[in-house]
Amino acid sequence: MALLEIKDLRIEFPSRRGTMVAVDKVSLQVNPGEVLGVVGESGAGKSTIGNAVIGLLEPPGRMAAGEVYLKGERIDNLSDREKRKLRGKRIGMIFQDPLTSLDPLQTIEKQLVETIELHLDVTEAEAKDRAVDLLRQVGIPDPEHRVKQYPHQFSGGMRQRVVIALALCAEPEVIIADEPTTALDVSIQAQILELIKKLCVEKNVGMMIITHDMGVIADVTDRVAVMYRGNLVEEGTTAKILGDPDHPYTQSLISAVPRPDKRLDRFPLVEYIESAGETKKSLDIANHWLGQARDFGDHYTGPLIHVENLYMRFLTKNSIFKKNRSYFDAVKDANFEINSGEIFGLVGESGSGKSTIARMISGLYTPAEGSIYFAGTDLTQITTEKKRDHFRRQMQMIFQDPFSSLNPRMKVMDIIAEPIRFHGLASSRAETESIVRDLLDHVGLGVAAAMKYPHEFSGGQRQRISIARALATRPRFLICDEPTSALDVSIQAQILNLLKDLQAELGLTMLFISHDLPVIRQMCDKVGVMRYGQLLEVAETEQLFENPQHEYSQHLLELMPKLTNVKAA
Amino acid sequence: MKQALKRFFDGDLWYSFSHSPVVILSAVITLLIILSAIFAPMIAPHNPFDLASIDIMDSNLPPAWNEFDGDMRFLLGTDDQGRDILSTILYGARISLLVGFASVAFSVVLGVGLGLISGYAGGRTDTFIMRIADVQLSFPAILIALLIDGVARGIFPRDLHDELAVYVLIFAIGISGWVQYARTVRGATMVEKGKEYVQAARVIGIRPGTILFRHILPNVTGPVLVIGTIHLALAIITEATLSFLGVGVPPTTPSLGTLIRIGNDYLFSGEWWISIFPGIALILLVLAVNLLGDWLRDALNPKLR
Amino acid sequence: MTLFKKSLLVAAAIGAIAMAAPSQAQTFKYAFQGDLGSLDPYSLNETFTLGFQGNFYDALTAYDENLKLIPALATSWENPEPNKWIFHLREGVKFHNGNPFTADDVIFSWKRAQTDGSDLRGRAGQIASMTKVDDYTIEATTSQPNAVLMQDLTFLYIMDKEWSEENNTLEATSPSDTNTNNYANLHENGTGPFMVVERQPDVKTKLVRFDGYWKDIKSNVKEIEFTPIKQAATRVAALISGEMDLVYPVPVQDWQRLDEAKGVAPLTGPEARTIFLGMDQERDELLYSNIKGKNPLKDQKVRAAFAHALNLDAIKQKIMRGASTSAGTLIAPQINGYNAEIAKPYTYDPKLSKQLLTEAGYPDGFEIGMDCPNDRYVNDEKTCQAVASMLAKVGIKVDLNAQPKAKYFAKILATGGFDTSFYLLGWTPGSIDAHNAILNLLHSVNKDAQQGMFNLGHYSNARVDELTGEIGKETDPAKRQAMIDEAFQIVKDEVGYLPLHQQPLSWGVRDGVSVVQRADNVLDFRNIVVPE
Amino acid sequence: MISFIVKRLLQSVMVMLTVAFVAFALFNYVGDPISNMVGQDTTFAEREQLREQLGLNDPFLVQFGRFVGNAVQGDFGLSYHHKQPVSNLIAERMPATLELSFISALISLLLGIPLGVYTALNRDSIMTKIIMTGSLIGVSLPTFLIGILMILLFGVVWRVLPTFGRGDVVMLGWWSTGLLTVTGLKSIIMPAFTLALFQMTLIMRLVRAEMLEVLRTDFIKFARARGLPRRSVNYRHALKNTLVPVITITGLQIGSIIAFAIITESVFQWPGMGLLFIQAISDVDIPIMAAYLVMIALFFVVINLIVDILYFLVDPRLRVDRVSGSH
Repeated sequence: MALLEIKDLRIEFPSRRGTMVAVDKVSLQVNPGEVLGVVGESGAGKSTIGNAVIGLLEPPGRMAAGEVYLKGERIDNLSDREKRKLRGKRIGMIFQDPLTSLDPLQTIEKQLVETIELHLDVTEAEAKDRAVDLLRQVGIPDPEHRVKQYPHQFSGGMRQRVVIALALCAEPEVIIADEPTTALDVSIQAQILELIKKLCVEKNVGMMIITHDMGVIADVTDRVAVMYRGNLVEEGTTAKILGDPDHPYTQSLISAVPRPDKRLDRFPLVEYIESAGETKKSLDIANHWLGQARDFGDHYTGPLIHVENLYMRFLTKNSIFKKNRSYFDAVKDANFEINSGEIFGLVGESGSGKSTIARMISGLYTPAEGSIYFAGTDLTQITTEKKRDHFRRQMQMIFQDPFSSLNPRMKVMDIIAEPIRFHGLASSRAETESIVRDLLDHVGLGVAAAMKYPHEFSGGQRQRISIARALATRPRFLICDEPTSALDVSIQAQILNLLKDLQAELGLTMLFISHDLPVIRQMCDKVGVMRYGQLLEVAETEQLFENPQHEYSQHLLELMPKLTNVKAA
Repeated sequence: MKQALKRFFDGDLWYSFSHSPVVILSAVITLLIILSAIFAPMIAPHNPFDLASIDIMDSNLPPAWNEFDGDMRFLLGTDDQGRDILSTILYGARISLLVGFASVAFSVVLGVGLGLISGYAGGRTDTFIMRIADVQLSFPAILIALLIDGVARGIFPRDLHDELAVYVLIFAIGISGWVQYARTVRGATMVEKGKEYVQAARVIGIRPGTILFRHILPNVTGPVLVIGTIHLALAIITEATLSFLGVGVPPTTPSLGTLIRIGNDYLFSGEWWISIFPGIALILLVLAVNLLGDWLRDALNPKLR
Repeated sequence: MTLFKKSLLVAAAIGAIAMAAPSQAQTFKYAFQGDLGSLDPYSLNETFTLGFQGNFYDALTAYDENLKLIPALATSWENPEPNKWIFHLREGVKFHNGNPFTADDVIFSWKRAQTDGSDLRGRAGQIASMTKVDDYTIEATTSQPNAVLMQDLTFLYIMDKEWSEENNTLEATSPSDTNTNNYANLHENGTGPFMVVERQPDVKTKLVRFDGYWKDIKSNVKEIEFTPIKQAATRVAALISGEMDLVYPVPVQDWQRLDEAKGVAPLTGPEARTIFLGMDQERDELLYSNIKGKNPLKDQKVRAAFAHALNLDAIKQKIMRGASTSAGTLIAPQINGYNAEIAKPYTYDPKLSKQLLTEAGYPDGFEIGMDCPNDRYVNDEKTCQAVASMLAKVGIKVDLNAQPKAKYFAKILATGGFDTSFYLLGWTPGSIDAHNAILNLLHSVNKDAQQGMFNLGHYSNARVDELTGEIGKETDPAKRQAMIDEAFQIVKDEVGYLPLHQQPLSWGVRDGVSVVQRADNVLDFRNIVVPE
Repeated sequence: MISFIVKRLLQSVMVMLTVAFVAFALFNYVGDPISNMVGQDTTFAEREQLREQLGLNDPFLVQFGRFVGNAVQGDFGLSYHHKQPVSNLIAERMPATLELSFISALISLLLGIPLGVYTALNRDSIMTKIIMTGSLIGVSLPTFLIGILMILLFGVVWRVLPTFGRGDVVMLGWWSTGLLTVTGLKSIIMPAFTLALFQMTLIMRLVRAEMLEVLRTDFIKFARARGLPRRSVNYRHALKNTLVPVITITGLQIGSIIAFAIITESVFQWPGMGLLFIQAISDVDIPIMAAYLVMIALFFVVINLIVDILYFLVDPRLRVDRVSGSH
């Protein structure tokens, strides 16, 4: 008998514009000791399933049809009170963001003890002992001491361990983990996944992991259910789904996952989804505005970017007295070069300083020490805004978050036209507008997009707008700061393809920043590995992946999800 | 334009508006009062500000329906100078609304400006502006208004006083309100400043001033609108309160608050209509504006939808 | 924690005692709109303060219920020569602390009233020298004959020399005092019928009966509690709700309410204060006017036009609810020197007014700025508004500036450079004699000689100036009256001022309580009788 | 922590100096104090002499310097009107104002917080709508009118509550309290409610808004996912987190309660500092006005400090030296 069984689930979100069906006709089973992965892209309805099972659907969402059984016992029609008794006691839940999942005002002990006492018939002393024990089980060092601390005193990974401990408190039979590692760095992610897997086997609980990350699926799940737009399109063992998927959606989804093992020219696109047709329209670059005037007047032939002894410091504690101030070195002594026409990658975990370097080059931060040469000119020595504008025009940046990188109050036309107007690149309003339209066309959005506002577009489309804006100054150097990490994998493939094409057409030089090693492998010619503000190793991409020199590079590569059994594209 | 209208009527704001009778009623009342205030000279039966037209012998007449002294010329009765209450309410609402709107506008301009600068510049500028805000906070609105009124009367020549009274009120109420806007906008600016669209603008080379006004300002107006609505109600009440303390518009051109204060003297003597009718007008106006502000707060807060 | 509990217990005990204390005495509670400035009798020359102090202090002379001069600490006086005075003092009078009252106390008081902080230097200064003849006789000289000396002395209270010396209060209380805690400011030791036992400025003042008072008085009150209540509505409410035995002033419009309410009634009467309008007749160009280059108010016709435009009867009926007396001259009937013939108001005749304006060259009228207090006199601001409205009907556009008295006086008095062209003012001659009004209001302005200091519009007539001096010296009543009449008639003919009315005294009293309402608005405790 | 308090105190001193300076700069224009200190017969030479003695003819900076020099020694000079040391007057009046403010703060908190919680937890109930709209009516009328109407009803028509003053007071040392006598307690009801009305509405709305926000956070969702009972989720977790931001605003509100007491005190003839101040304005009693403004600033500063310390106590995140995320 299955531990948790979901039959013909249908979840609806009624609204004034009609009823939105988030999940329809979904049937799933979780067996003891088994990890079931539910995978899908955003909007597939996978999270609502988890919420529906524990009875915490956000209003106005409701279960319109279907049944949920726990050990053969129907639970979806229980009263609120009875459902509450199940939560935590028999079904545990782990959420995505460990930073916000814990009550900031109470100690870990209080939160644990409260939950333990609620579900188990124990004395307070026993509950406290159990709390410490749980922390030990989830791998928190020195649990006797740390149990007295507050959440903010734990790092993100440690907090997720605490969250897991809380979910395990009452030894539930089923654990539902909703994107449990998405907010974590690769190395932490690996540890948490390992922990989950271990607990699952040891305690013989059934686990449902909801994720968008094929790497996670490949690493921990036994079986996988693939969701697409509220429907279950395919279910099977992990090996089967990854290696030999039946459904065309699954096939294209898996093929769109960047491959860590070898470099491809272009990403295979997910053809199943409608927006896949939005590729760029071809444009005769040489005769177009974009292709013209690419002579920047310096005839410089050396490396376009040359970074020398770069340092960046942030003040962490201010004081009137100099000696009491303390600083955090975000970047320490970075040195590298980027040749014209090259894509240079920077890889590292969060806080490693890779974005800080990008911001220093683009002029958002002023370096504490060191020089940045752009086409032979030291940018740090430029004093007037006017002179700086000359270089600003030549380098542009694409940001990570497609939702915040466009001003929500401006029309797409104005967003893209702004750099053209500011740098005086067009002689008339009509010319500007026609250039914007061409750019939109070129990034695959179509002319009609110009009169709309950013919120009318999806994440991938917005990132195209960002790219169009970056191209609008006719730059020769493009900085991409995690341009696809907020996107679904199928969209990511489109955007990366677009960037590759543009780079080739316009001969752009790029600095490409990512935490995702497979993406780096697909995109970059040369890679720098960063940790704690230090650039540890710079190497040709293939060389790095085949033969990493630095210990940390080796470590990172080891942690990289292998997807070994994935069917070759 | 057509498209914008269509989008508006399709939007959530209009939906939540059109589905809440209380909010619609509030909007109608507010609009009615504002319109009748604007067109007071056309719709009011008398001109209470024209001294030559009022007769002391008509003073303290009860509402027209009073069987003994009611006078059909004066629907809601007259005040102690023989002014028609209805007309005076209409004209008074004009002044109350003028003071309300103008002082809110003043605080908004000052507060939003300083908030933007403070939030965007950070560092010493920020500290400096926020310390000024602290000082400002330790002078509550009423105290500021009392002091400023005193000062203005001291500084400006006498023949300007009557015209100045309204401006003094606007300035005094306005200056005490900016801190809230500044703090809110500062917070919002600090959030917006970190957003990538601002960094994109900086990478392009756009100058701070332009970034502040073209990029950040439109994105921090939501909370300003909400505070502004509630502040409008507060400003109108403050004006009324100040008139109680003897600081306010001249009695020859009374605002709603001044009228209530005048009527206050006649509450015991049974001439209730002098203060109660303007009081009702004030409650209706302020309540409607507050309800609108409430609704706007919820409707504009994406998290509460 | 325990400490806190303990103190709570103690506090509760104290509370219980306080609550248990029965009120045995007949207590009289009353409220006025303000508080007295100080207990020190020389710190403020203001009627309410002096009137209140008269309940615990006595002067050499006093007013009776009808403002008639009666002997007090002086049993009699003589004026053997024009500038020489002899006072015979009352024997057997005791101060509240038991000290006997003697001539030394009088001389000490006269001297103390002339110290730097004193606000009664004007009154005390009338006497140039004072010498003790014996313990109960004093000889005084004045620098010139003085017809109203005895009136001026009614408010010059006598303090105890020994007590003052013991408590080191040899000078009058003044804010600039270096002796920061002038004992007399919060304590008293008078000879009056009541003693102050508790004094919280602006909050509460409690007095009890002084058993050793030298005179038999009507009052049966044992204890008096005085509370200033600024807001008229609150004050009236306190009376109606039964918390007060007497409150004043009561807004005139509330009389009817008091009449209808159970257990209370309004007590009204004419006050000796005359309210009038003054006009700038000096400047060559009005301050706040659209007429440039000349001053219309210098033209008698214009002033007369103003006078005839004012409907005093309407003001009386509507603003003052019939409680005032319309006036044609600057002194009230209670004032020595009043003449009913001259006091007839100007006729209300807007047509004549229009015609006069046309004759004067202003057929369409003109603009004028008007200054008005809004917390000084009965319905002052409302009166000004009514005046503005009446003048508007003959074409005079009045720009009214009504302010609290502090700002108002700062602006219009000499200290503010007489910054006004049209104003409302009230005047009660402190000596209850016409001379005081003539000197202050009618005499040409002379800062050095302190003449015409409240003649804010600079009305000036040589004959009036001459008469002023004569009236001050003349001691023959008939001759004096003739001169007073002449002066007021001149002003009336020239329309130097626009008298409005004598405002009413307006008190609210609990039924059964008997008080005497004096025309100077002073409540004399000696006359309060409460039901047993 | 200590350095934080010291820093805060230094800033506070600056704030108070600024307040004093601004206040003083304004006093030159509020009217002529002399004409209110003397009777109408006082000669102009005498008036001028007094003006000279009071130092009113000195340059502004000299007057200000003298004021600050004396004020730091607790000496605010003599009141022009009362001819008493201002510090004594303020000390006499302070208990009345503080008791009134305290009681009305208590009322607004005791009513405002539960109502805010209730309306947040029952977002769409009819009762919530009634409370939300009803609370607005209370703040849509000027305080003075509410006060007068209350006096009219409770004092005059029904005669159940005193119409003015503090009733009987009991001295506890130098502190006079009206909270220990029946008349004192009865007297405080109307003014305290009048004063509390506005703040109560504000606090209620604030608590509601914050609570709604907190209820949407992940940790509340997680707490519910752990099966914690409604009560624990709503009160132990949600309410406690709600109160953190509420503390600041409430602190500021208590400050403005003290200032707004001016109106209430003047309507109910409540013998507090506000009444003293309003009287001082009409008397142009500059020493009292200056001292009052500085006292108000002091209250604000002290309350701010207390709020900051409370923050430290309530929010564990602030207790450790935090690394400010300046980037």
